Amino acid sequence: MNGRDERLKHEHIMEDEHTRDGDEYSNDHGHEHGHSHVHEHGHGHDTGEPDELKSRARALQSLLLEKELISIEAINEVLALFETEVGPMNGARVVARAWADPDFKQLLLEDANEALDEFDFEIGEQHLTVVENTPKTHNAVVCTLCSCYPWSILGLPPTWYKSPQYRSRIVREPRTVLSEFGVELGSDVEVQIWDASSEIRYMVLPQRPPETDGLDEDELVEHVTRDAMIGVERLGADV
Amino acid sequence: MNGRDERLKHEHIMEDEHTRDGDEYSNDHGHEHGHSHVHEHGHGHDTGEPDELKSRARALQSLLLEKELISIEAINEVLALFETEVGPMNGARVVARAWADPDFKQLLLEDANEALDEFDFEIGEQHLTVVENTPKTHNAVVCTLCSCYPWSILGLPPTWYKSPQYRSRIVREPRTVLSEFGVELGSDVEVQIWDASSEIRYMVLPQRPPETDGLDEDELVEHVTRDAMIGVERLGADV
Amino acid sequence: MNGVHDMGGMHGFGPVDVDDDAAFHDEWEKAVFGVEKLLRYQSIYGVDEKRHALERFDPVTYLDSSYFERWALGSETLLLETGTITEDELSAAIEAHDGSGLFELDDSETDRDRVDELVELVHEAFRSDASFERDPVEPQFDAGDAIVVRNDHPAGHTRCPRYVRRARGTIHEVQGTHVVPDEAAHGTEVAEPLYSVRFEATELWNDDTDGDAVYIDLWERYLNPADPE
Amino acid sequence: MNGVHDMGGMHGFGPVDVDDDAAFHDEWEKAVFGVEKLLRYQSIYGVDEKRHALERFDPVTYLDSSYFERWALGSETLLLETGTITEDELSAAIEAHDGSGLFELDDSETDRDRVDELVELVHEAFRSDASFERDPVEPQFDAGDAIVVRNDHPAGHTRCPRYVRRARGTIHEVQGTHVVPDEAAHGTEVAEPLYSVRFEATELWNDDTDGDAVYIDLWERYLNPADPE
Repeated sequence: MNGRDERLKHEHIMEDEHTRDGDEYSNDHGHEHGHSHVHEHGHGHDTGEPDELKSRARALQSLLLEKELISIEAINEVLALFETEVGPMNGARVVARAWADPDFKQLLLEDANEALDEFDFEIGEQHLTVVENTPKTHNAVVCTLCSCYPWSILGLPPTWYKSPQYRSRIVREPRTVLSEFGVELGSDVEVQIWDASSEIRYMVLPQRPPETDGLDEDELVEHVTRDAMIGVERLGADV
Repeated sequence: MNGRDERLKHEHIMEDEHTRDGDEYSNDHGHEHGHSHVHEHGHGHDTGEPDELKSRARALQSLLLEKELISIEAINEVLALFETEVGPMNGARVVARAWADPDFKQLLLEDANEALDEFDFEIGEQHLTVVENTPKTHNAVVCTLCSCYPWSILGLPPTWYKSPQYRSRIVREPRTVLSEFGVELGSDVEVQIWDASSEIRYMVLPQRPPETDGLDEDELVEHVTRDAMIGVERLGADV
Repeated sequence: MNGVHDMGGMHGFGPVDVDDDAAFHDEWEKAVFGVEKLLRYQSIYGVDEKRHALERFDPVTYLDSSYFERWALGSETLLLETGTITEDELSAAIEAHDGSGLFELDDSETDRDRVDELVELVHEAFRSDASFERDPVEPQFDAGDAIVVRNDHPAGHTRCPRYVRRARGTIHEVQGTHVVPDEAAHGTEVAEPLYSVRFEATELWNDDTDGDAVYIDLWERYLNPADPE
Repeated sequence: MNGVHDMGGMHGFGPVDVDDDAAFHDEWEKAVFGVEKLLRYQSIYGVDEKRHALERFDPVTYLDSSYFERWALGSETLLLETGTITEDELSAAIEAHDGSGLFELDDSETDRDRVDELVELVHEAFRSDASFERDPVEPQFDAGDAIVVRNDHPAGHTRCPRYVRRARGTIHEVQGTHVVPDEAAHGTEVAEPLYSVRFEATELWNDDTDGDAVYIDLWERYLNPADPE
């Protein structure tokens, strides 16, 4: 109610200032809405103040280490798996095969999990549904309630995907949001948004770009982007 | 999106810390919800840090003074009027007369503004509607969208009335909120909430307490409380 | 707009701090209050523009500021937007300001006639009645009519909160013809019939309520007949 | 709960920061991510409990924290609430902590068998498929059926956002029988038919949309037949 002070409430830790360590952030972008008073979130401002929340989390981690609930080696394994095994290259491979192989494409759209059995992705598989872009349909994925994302096939979500800006707006004004990503859709294209509210994850099968005629699966992979599989980029728009 | 830093965005003022001047607040009340991590708003914490927003507002005031858009004398007149002419004593007088005079009560409930013409309140009159508590009905007033309040008859609203806690909850769980004020209503009492979304203001006419039998209007005034006229206190509950 | 200010029915704010009872906590809040009243009596901006200025704050700023902090930020916004002050003037004032509170400032250079004029505005405001009713427009609904609230989600100002949208209610009373805030907040004056509408609490919240009814004032444009022919 | 996390359709957050593209901004975020995954593979708490822990934050905390800051606060909350750690242990750790990041800490005293066990949990998690489907329950609706979303406002966890409540939609696909998050978040496992439901954008937002349709997965308990007999 009252107050601009910025502290975490916890009975035993009560430091009075903390702002984000500015130098840990690469971007500096305020959120101006065309008026002067906006609450700027702290990207890129080196305030030199301690960040209570971060140091608090670090202390918790040291406790978890002591209790052997975590181990650095195991965490490094997790991170390595997410760096080597998981990422948009998996989704790109799936899309490329669908572009190259009509039977696979049909199976992918009907039962994505069965279609994915063809691949040897070493990932904790999620229940996946793939939705197809066509000349008359554009799909995009969101999770308005938190930030669910098809990580088993696309890796970890970009920060904008997890932002209130994207989460709040893509379901109501998708064309405006897509135009912020540089995608301008004609009024003849139906825009369908998939809000991932259950444990089922959604991925977009982009259109095959016309300039990829004659390419094989390995070559096609190079034409698939993460953003196109989320649905904030449109491939093959002129097909 | 990102950030716990707490700064006002304005192109030319970019100080990096400000928290509430703790000593300006008399109450210290966190908002615990039964879990540890709540964002505490800064009542009563003397952080010793400058409060940018407040000093910014003071600077604006000095500019307005310079431009003769305000004058301290005129502001003191405003404050004096709100201290001397406006306040719950006006509402209490109205309620007392309604308790003492059935004809006045009827007029008050049918056309409060006409009824108020009987009084010589020196106030900028608002359009008022008065709603009556009965043994079977309890009314309470709120403004969920901002904090509209029948100030011409009750003075300035208490801080809790302007709080997100009251604004968010009284329309959905009024009995629970009322119990936080110490009011316990039987299931035979209908609870009606008046959300002041237009320029019409609402005031509750409380029930006359049984112990006021035989008192005249001047004596009755003493039995009327501001909270009863907002509807978070119930007078005459046993009538 | 669907903003965080539209908080009817929200969870998560915790118990009401019933002891935080005062209107003001300090001199700063009184100064903000006095300044705001004086500006409003000069009609620099209207009440709907002021409300919308607050709603336009970043959601964190809105929720993390006190009532009078929002007032202070809101009047600054509108003084800038109306051109009453300029960014340059404001930054110069911030630079030059010595930290003193309003009531400590030297007011002696203020022109006497101007002071009298401002004081007279205050008294005039207290003498006059509120004026938001306009020439009557024939209302589409009568007391007792069943209505359903439109499910509009305008980007601008509105006084139709989310919690009543799509809900069925009954016209409790026709309130006359009032200025429509949705347009007044954006500089246009239009008047329309206004209604007090009663909603059963279970219509608003199904079983997730312990109340019985909510009454709210809604303009005609927010409403459809409950059973359109 | 009607919390600020339920932000579909809200105004006021501004343009999408399309350039803020990275998954992580720094080592701290990676550490939080790794810790969280490890705790989850140990099944100390479930995904629904985790989501609800975040929703229970004070609204300002929720909106004013980054994604990984919410993760860090959420796991702390749940580790305390599950008794996995105590308040005393945590405050002692905070007192004793020297400021070093996770990857700088000395891990050498950790029991080797335990490390192997934790690493194996990671690999096992990557080998296994997600498992949230349960024995089939006969669905009440079929693809093509018209439904209307119930207008419930539960105080606890739900995956039925406000923007679809009361809206009429069409069953796009029956998704099988899935664990209901509304109960799982509070420690009870119940499974129900889950549906992909299509809503026309104008049904959700009247004219205040530039989209065409929204698809969302909704559990059977959120739905009523559109024309109940």
